[in-house]
Amino acid sequence: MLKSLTQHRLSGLALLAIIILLVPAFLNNPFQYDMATLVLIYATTVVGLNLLVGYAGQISLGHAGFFGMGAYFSAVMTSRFDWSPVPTLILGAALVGLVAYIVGRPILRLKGYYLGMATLAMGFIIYITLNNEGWLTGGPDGMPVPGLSIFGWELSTFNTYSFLGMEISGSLAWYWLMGVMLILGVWIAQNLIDSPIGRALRSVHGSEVAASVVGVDTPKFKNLVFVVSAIYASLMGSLYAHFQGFITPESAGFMESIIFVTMVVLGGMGSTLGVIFGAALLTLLPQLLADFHDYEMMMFGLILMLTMIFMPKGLLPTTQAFIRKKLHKKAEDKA
Amino acid sequence: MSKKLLRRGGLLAATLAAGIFSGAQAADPIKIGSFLSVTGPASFLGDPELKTLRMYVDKINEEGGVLGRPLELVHYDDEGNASNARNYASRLVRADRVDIIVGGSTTGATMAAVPLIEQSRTPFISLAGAVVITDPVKPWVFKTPQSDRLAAERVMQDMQERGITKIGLISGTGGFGRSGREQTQQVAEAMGIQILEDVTYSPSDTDMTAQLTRIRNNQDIEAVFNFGFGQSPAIVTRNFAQLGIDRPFYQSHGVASNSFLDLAGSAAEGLRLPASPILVPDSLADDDPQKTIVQAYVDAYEARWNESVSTFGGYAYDGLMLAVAAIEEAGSTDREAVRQALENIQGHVGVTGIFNMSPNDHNGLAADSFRILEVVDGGWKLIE
Amino acid sequence: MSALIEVKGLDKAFGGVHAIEGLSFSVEAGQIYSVIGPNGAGKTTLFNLITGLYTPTAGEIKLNGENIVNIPPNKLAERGMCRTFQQMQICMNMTALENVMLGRHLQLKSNFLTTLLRLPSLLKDEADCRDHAIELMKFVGCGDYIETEASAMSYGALKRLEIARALAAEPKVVLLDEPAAGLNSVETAELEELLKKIAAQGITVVLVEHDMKMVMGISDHILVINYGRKLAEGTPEEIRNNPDVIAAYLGG
Amino acid sequence: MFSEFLQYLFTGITIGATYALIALGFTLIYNASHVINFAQGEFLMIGGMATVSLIGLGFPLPVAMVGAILLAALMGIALQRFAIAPAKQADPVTLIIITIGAAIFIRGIAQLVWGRGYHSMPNFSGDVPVRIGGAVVNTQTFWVVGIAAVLVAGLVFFFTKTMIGKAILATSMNKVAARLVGIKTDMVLMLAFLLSAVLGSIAGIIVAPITFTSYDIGIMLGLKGFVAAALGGLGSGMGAIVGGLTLGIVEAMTAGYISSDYKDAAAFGVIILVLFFMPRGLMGARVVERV
Repeated sequence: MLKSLTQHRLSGLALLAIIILLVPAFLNNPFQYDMATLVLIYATTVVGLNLLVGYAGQISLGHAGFFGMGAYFSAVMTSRFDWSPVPTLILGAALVGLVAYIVGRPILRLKGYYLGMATLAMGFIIYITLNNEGWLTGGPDGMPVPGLSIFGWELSTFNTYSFLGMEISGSLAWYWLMGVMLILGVWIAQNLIDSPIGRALRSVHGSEVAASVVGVDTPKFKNLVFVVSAIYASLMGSLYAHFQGFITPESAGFMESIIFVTMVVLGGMGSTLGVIFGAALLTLLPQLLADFHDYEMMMFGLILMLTMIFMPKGLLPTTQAFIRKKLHKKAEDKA
Repeated sequence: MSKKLLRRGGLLAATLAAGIFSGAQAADPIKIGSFLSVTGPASFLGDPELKTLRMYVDKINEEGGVLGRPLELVHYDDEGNASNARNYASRLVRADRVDIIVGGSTTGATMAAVPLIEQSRTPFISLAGAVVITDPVKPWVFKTPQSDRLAAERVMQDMQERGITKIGLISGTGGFGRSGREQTQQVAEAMGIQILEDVTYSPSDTDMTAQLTRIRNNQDIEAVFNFGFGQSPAIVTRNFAQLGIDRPFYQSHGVASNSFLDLAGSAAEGLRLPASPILVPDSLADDDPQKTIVQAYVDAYEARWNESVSTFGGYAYDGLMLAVAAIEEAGSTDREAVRQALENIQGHVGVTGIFNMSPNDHNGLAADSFRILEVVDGGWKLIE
Repeated sequence: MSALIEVKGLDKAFGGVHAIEGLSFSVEAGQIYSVIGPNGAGKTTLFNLITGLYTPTAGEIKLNGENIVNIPPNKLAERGMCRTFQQMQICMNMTALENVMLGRHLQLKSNFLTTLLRLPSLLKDEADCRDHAIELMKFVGCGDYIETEASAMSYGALKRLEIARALAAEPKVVLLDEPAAGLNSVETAELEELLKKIAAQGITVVLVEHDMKMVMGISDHILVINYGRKLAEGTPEEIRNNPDVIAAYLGG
Repeated sequence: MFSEFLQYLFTGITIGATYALIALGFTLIYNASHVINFAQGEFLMIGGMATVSLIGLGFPLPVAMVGAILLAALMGIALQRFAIAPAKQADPVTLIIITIGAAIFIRGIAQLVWGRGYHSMPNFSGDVPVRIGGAVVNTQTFWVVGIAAVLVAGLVFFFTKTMIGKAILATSMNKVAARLVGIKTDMVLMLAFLLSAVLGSIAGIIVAPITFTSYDIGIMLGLKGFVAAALGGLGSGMGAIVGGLTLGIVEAMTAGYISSDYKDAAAFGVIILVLFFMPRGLMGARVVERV
């Protein structure tokens, strides 16, 4: 009974939903909601990236480029042309998906580090463009972004809303909104993984030759997952922009791309729940270390290094394997 | 191993409890919040700023605090990253519940925090330069450095006095350089100065010879103006000297520190820049109202930190002093009262200049707060 | 009736070295056709050329009378050609069953939308695919490994798994690259039976093999290559008595 | 106009030679272990910063340089022993993250020890530039290009004429076979990191008079070195040199003739274009995949 429950494909999703529901009980000021919301935004982004890196085994060192494109599309269109935020972010995601499709075809032929290099270059070009075209993007100092209004409601973390007779704060509303987005993102990712498409993607990682000889059009699938992960990034970039109220080209920068990949690898490549932990850890760690001031950078590097050395498969997979081994041993001891 | 991990986890949790979960406490001390770029590409701004804040918060507390209450400095390092700045601003206003914020080393960091700070209705004194921070005026946002627009005006005023009408502009592609370039273009047009070459360099570039060659080869250019900060202007200065460009050379206030002179060496000889009098306390006339205050700051800073002062630390000094003055004037830390007090500060003598705030001017400095300095014999000389 | 696979004047050079040179032969439908030759004779290169992994320097390859040079492997799979590898290409990040289900990739009708929303049609399709794959695993003798991670399987089992995956694509022809390598005599005997059963289903089998006993026992036709050239061709009986072959194998 | 071109060319060669040295460091480690060491830039930083601080303590330049190189060498060994070796079985991406963690850690320590300011180092031989065909060349350029050339020659000699060099090459080609013929592959890996660190620190020292040095100079220079290595073809020594010089010259020419705004974008555009036609870089081995 318990076994069948834990093995159900959506058990992870259920667990995640429970965690998202419970977290607010431990949060006691709007700043903590702020951080929790950011965690959810980054988590959804890397759930998408994980499809590319963790499942299809294709590295991207420029994914923040897509995140930034989504963010800036929303920022520019809603602030300068008064577009409505929700249709804008959807259109933005479609456009970014198209860009990813066009860029993906040539560069996804590359393998390993060369693909890393090409995606890095792509990300840099996006970053440089955002930085240089100040007339549109505000340049390196960034630009303000209007709040997210849904059906005429302006969702601000400083407002309070009444919803079905309950008073909820704007911070909480943002948290719930992004919680729903993460659940949705995980559900779609999980559907994709548990399907022939997902199998084809994983086979590209496992053995590209094997995949191709049984008829998998590997370039097509690589490009597909590239586009899907770019759309995740773009949507989250747009929401991030509205949430933060201000963006700079750094959100499309190389360091941000590296952080995204690190979230995936740290949490556990190919583990959807794992990368969410990775996102949470990397988002909260700087806040936790902030009080160490001068030692912050050193400690951050050390934690990153040690975690990867001792948990090379990532936080969650390594922990899972550890628990499984323990359980196994217990069972053996009993026998 | 697992035990060790657990213990480490416990430590982390403890930090978490201490750090994030330390909600509002009895508001006995006056909380001064700050986020600065202490590390990262703008660390040459944030580092002296933080040192100044620490030093003077200690000093004020030793002398009995403000309104009889001690000051408490709550500081975070945004690493020059705007979204970090925004998150720390959120932490300052929402978790730490600070009474006033003095910080924001760069324009990007400042502007990223502004929407949130405005909504939270917390008085905020920025230490960054670009004109967009206070123009248009935002009710809760003030700043202490002169705007880059003032710098451009002051430089071009000096050029006009020397009869220069055609210049070459070189600027960094970072926030400071970009904004400065824009202001320079506008001011130049207004003052009838032509920009014949307009080249840029990225803040991480290690050689600007190619860009400067373009300027050198344009014979009509009478002077060169560089708008940038960090180490790059020192590289520009060296490349400028190597190329033997024998024309007047101006830098912006972004390099107004002695460490610039150390980096640029003899190549800096003869260049001019607009700066606060902080670099030349001795040259100030005895009746100059800023003389004593500048001298005191310079002496205190150099004695405490064993390094030479920069203009940037001075911004933080002015920010803190303005905050203190406003709180004393308001007689409480009531935010609206403090805001109004800030807005009405008149004749406040700082190290950067004399501040005359108004509801329409949240910077309060005039162009003459910039002095033109020239590098002579490896030191700064005040040009009257 | 024309040949299923027809190779004419095939040539492949790697930086001036000819791995395959002027090779011509044809495989009739329904045969068990074996390619043998000493190590380094170019057998695997030949397979890689036929299955579209390498592009020939010269010559042509026809499948069912159509030229298939420059057609990528996945398109060849659509035309009914599938293969296994000497250095096994198993997706170690999946279970055994998933590896075989992957083989049915082309038989699936799912599209992107049904996948994203996980519509009932997809589930039905997947269930069928699963049943079929399980059946195939039992057919090749991997019935005990259905939920096992591929990375936890023995060498011999993986060899059979790879064959199951190739069969899952419902090919007209399978190319098996040294399926018996590394197997013990019992396993080899089982494999021999399996190959016969596959051929009995009307699937053409092309084999690269070192195990002479097995090759001689099951092949309809044998091609011997050496240094990338054809040395001999014929029935097992003819090959056994060919003096050139004997010389080559005895290191003459 | 020719003098203009010449000026850009010299500028490009100066930067390019630096990139080439960093790229060579990447190549050495990549060949020995297939790891892309994102902490490569930190060797540069250590070289420059340690030299400056030793000069500050009153040591003469040559002594300071040797001290800095030794420090970097130690760090190279430590990096391999304590960060890379324990994670031997890890995925390449995991190893990348480990080196990134190491880079941040090293930078964090450097920042504590040396502070956050920029430091200058005097030119090795005077500040008076040399004029060649109308172009002005900083004397340090000759040092950079000269030392780079000597190092490259030394590396060629090392890999073709010495036992240890050949052992490293053998290990890079086939680890198992190398072990079978009695090569201690662990030692070889350590040696590769050591050499790479030495190379990096020398690069850091010779460019410091041009670029200045600070605790975070390694980030961008390391990245450019990686770009150069990939442009030339990972694992190819010649490629590293060609890639470095190409990158430097493209940057200088773009800044001079087209737009300084898009100088870096042009460099990144070039690499995408090159990889499009040559998926393994300019000089990368045309490896046929074995299946």
